Amino acid sequence: MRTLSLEHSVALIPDGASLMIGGFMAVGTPERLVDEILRQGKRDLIVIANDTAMPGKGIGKLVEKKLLRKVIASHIGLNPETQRQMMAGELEVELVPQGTLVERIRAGGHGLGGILTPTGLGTSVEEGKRRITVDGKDYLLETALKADFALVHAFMADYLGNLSYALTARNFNPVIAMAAETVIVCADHIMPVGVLPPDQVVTPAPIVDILVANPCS
Amino acid sequence: MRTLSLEHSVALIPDGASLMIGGFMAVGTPERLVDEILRQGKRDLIVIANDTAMPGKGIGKLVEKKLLRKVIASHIGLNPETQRQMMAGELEVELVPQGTLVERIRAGGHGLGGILTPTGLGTSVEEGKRRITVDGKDYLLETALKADFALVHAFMADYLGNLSYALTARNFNPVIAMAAETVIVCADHIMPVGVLPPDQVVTPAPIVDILVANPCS
Amino acid sequence: MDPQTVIARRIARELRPGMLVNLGIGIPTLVAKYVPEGLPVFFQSENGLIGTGAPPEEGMAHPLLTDAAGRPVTALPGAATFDSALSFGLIRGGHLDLTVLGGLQVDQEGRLANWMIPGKMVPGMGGAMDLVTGAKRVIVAMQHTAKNAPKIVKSLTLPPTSARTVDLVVTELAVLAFRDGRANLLETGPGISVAEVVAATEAELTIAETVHEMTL
Amino acid sequence: MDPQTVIARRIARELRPGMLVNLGIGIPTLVAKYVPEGLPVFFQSENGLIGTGAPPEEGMAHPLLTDAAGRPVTALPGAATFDSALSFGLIRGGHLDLTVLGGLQVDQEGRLANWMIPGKMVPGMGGAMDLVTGAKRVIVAMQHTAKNAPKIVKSLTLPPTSARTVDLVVTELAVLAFRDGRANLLETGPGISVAEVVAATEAELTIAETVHEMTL
Repeated sequence: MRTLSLEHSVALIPDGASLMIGGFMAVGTPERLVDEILRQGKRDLIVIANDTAMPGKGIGKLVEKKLLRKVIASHIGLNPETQRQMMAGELEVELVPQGTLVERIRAGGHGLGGILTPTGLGTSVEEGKRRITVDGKDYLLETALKADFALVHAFMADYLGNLSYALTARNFNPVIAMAAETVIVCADHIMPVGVLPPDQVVTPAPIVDILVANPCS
Repeated sequence: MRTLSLEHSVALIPDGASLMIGGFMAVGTPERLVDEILRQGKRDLIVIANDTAMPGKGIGKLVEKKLLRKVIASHIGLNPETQRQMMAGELEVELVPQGTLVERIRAGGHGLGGILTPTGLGTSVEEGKRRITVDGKDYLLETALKADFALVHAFMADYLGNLSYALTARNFNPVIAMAAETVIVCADHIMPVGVLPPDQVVTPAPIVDILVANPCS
Repeated sequence: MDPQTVIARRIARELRPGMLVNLGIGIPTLVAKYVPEGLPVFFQSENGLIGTGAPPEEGMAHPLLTDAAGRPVTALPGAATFDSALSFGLIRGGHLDLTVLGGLQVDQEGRLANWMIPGKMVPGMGGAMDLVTGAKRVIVAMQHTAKNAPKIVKSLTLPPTSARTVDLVVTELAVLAFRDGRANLLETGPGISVAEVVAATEAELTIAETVHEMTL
Repeated sequence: MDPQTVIARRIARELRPGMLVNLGIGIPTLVAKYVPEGLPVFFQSENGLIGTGAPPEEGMAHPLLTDAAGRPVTALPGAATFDSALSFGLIRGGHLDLTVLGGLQVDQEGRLANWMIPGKMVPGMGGAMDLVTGAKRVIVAMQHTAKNAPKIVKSLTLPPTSARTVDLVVTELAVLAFRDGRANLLETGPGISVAEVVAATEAELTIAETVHEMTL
């Protein structure tokens, strides 16, 4: 793991990269990483996240500035701009049921090729997918998702890269941390090594590639 | 959730029941529940667990007393008696790779029909299973596992049923807690409601059916 | 009593001790206000919280403790927080005793459409497909009609949320139970006649021998 | 130096800063004793621990902090504990940089058999199949022969652990790298000649232009 400045952390992301971004309606989104992506003007990004937040917040800002080529998310309802761009054909949006999205990402991070879920059967979500029967019950085969980068918000990190999360800011963060080539973490608090109790660590250090040097909030 | 005595908790388990039991080489196994099963002389049990521990410890005791009809586990190497009974045809043993076992149980508890894993391809584990190709890569379809009962060891519980675990005694415990019809918990410490920080709860209360009234160690 | 209150109060009577319950946005959220005094129920917020409490008093909010719409909430004693994988494991795995969701349409057999109007409103399904597919019991909370057009229809004209049918629909006019492909009228709203329900409903109703008025 | 020490010391030289490493039971465990001073390496114990420290001093053990064989260990500063699902997510998901396992046989192409001898010893595969299938790099630590019979064979006579071939085999006689279906002899053990390695090996060896003696 390396500890880098905010600027150098984000400089690692090339245009066109796929990013998993933590957060649920911007809660638990590494806001300073998002702001730095805006400042550096990254383009053609693919974003995989629960939602596109709301205008002016988190991923909402990336949508507004039209830095995205594609979004894979479960919900865009609180961001009218995402819906507008999608319907105008300016932005590709793949809508995935929330429980399926998180399992697809988890599968990617845990070395599984995919999972069988009943969710989406008999709906438009089924289109183009394999239906697999196990013990007489039907399931959809949903395949694993991975990304070039995961942008993770943690509550506490230590200088090895161990992470813990707070309350509802946990959401997708520990799951995406497993599923990306390069994991960049912005933490509210950075602690000396040995201070986090082992049972409190949710994401173990070897998973993290880059820790942003200054606290994230 | 109900809080019951050790005796009444175990009395709920009928002969022939399938039990998922937490623990890894008996560390994190609810030893008092095992002892009470022995005392009440339950028979024909199916046990799903990481391993069969060693003679005189945890699941090892159930094997010794021949209370089991079938074991689904990843490792029986430190318990010569399990191996002996298996080779003598006295005990059915299904050996499952550890990572596959925990994912099959997790799938059962999380409402998934199964998962695709590369583990076991080209080995005897593949026999009788479907091979599924995703993006040109082969995987085995491994199906979900559930059980009638989960016997869980926790470090701390509160009187609602929230659970947290300690160190390497966590292992299969939170995973099996999701995958059984009836979840019986033996905790080292039982705390008043409101004392466990929400972020420290690993298994949320609504999952737990029975909390054994007295601490487990 | 306004329609929303009727619906929320009636659904609150479906709560049982120890249930794990998920409330959707809109009318379903109101159900929490009418939980019978002293009834212990767990409310799950799918962003990763069980034990959601009331909105915090002024000056006592924290930005990292929120509901699924991102609004500050409080945590009750015994609350638990977790990641989205566990949150949907609870939902999909059959651990959720009850989900209450809004609806755009429900068909004759109880299939629900509530996540999009093609070409017009595409908010995404969020957790709705998992909730309807996975919860032990699904209750739809919605007004009986929209701009005087029935929402309980013969066949859906909107995309379904799940192949699984819902258990109960509660509107300001009626309580309908869906079983074996039939829509059974169980109760009428305050001051509403069976004929009024039938008139406001496109789906064919099986009318119970005695149709009581809702107790609220 | 005894064979086990030769093997463990040679493998320790494969460690790189920041690696996440899993050591199997037996000779692999010894590798931890020869980590170069100051080299930061994470050791994972598959029962749910990263940052495994040395066995505790007398009177300082706790029964809930153990290695995969159930023996008390300590936790280094910065250790993390987790459940078995995450433990194998790390292994299967390609997060584990290196696994070192024991072996019963390795074939010409690098396929490993190490989990059972039919009818004789059936301990179960434990984590071995996931480790060999999922780790970024797989090193087998074993003695070159068993009762004078070669363990590096043309074809396995024992059931394979994985379809995936291993990267390196380290014995007291040799270091062999497996690439493109070939067994390449890279190094010889202390005081061992190439001819001695060839004589003790059933598999056909591709012999590198210069075969150095191991540096330990």
